Amino acid sequence: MLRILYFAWLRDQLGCPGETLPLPQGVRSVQDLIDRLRARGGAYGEIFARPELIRVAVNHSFATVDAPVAANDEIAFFPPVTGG
Amino acid sequence: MLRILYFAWLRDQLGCPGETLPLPQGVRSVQDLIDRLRARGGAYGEIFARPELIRVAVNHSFATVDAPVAANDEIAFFPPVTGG
Amino acid sequence: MSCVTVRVQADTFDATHETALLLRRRDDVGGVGAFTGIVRGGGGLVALELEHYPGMTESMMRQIAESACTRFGLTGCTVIHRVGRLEVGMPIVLVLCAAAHRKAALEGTEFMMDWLKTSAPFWKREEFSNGRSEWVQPRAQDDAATARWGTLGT
Amino acid sequence: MSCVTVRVQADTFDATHETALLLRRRDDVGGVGAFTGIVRGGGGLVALELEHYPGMTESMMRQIAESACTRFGLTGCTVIHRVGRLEVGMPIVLVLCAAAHRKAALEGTEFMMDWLKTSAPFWKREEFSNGRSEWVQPRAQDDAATARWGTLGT
Repeated sequence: MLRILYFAWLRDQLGCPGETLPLPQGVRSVQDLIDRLRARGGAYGEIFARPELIRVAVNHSFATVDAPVAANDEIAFFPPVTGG
Repeated sequence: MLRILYFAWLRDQLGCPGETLPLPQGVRSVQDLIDRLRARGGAYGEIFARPELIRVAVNHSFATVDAPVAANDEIAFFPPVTGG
Repeated sequence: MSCVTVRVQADTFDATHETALLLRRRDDVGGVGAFTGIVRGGGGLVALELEHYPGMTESMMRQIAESACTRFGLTGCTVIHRVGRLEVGMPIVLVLCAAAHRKAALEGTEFMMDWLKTSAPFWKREEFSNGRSEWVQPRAQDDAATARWGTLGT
Repeated sequence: MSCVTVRVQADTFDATHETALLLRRRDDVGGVGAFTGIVRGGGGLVALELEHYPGMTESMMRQIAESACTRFGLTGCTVIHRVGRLEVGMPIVLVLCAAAHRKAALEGTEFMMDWLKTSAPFWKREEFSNGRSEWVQPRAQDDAATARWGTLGT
């Protein structure tokens, strides 16, 4: 199963900390996943239409939108970090 | 009275932490004082013949050999510092 | 061998104690550089709420710390980052870098703070005295500070 | 208004406690930079004996600290330097610089350490395991490190 996580204002706006789902057919990259999430419309449509606001991690490492996505991966979407 | 202080290996070699004496006649600068101390010979002669090894402070501020010296000043001679 | 300690916790930390741990059973440390981040007030700020990505946070903090050890020849380093609600004046983050000489210890500390600011998955929400609350925006100067170190890789 | 604390003492110090003092009754501090100097071993070194020039030491430490506060806009800084016999692994000196931002806090710490090394009248004698004892020679690289800051004047 694919695990998707949302942090900070993404989670607030989506009203959801994450979800677990089977790898959707045809999804091979982070960009493919972003396109599927955007297609849901509503808050998902708004957020995933503006990928410049979002950072992505695949299995705990920062990734770009062309990174491959496989079944059982953990994909996290979040805004630029502000710790320290 | 003039106060003269010696620190670190200067004090060790001179065998004396300092002395109090009236301002010697004709002493107007640190260089004049160095010349007098050197003229004592022995360990004084050796140390004050090599002013490049010595740093000087007049009344708690670093000074150069041309700094003026007055009665009641505190003059300290010591090697380059190695704290911190 | 250098020793890396990485922790994410709600509680505060004790720099004196953490420094002593970096010196234990070693005689090759000449200095320990440190930075403690503090919740700075102003503009009616009351507190920060710090959120993080468990698992990835520790992994990134360890990568940053190990990279600093290699790059600056540190004998050890420690990073502790707090999460949860932290009021103005409270410590948020502690970085300690131990080395034979002060230059490496202090440069290592700068390096770790710069990378933490831009690469460890923490997010801050500001809570103001009028009840308003908002997520902190990243600062361009933090990216610039990190960029001068090149890449993180060890 | 910035707050300067300068001390010469035989006893050890507590960085956590001294940091808390720099934060007391202030809400404008975003970070505290710190450096702790340690007696580094090697070559059979057992201990250092630290001597100083009472009166001038405190005066120079205060000048250095006030200069750092002005130059880096620090909200406060603390310098504590130990004297007497200090064994390998023991802390010698603590510098703390508090500021609104980390860059000023860490640069202020570097600045103070560089000036302390070359301008505060302390001298170290090394004591070795074979009974030998000798005065530490100054290092040219310390003069070079200080020279990059120009003059001390505030």
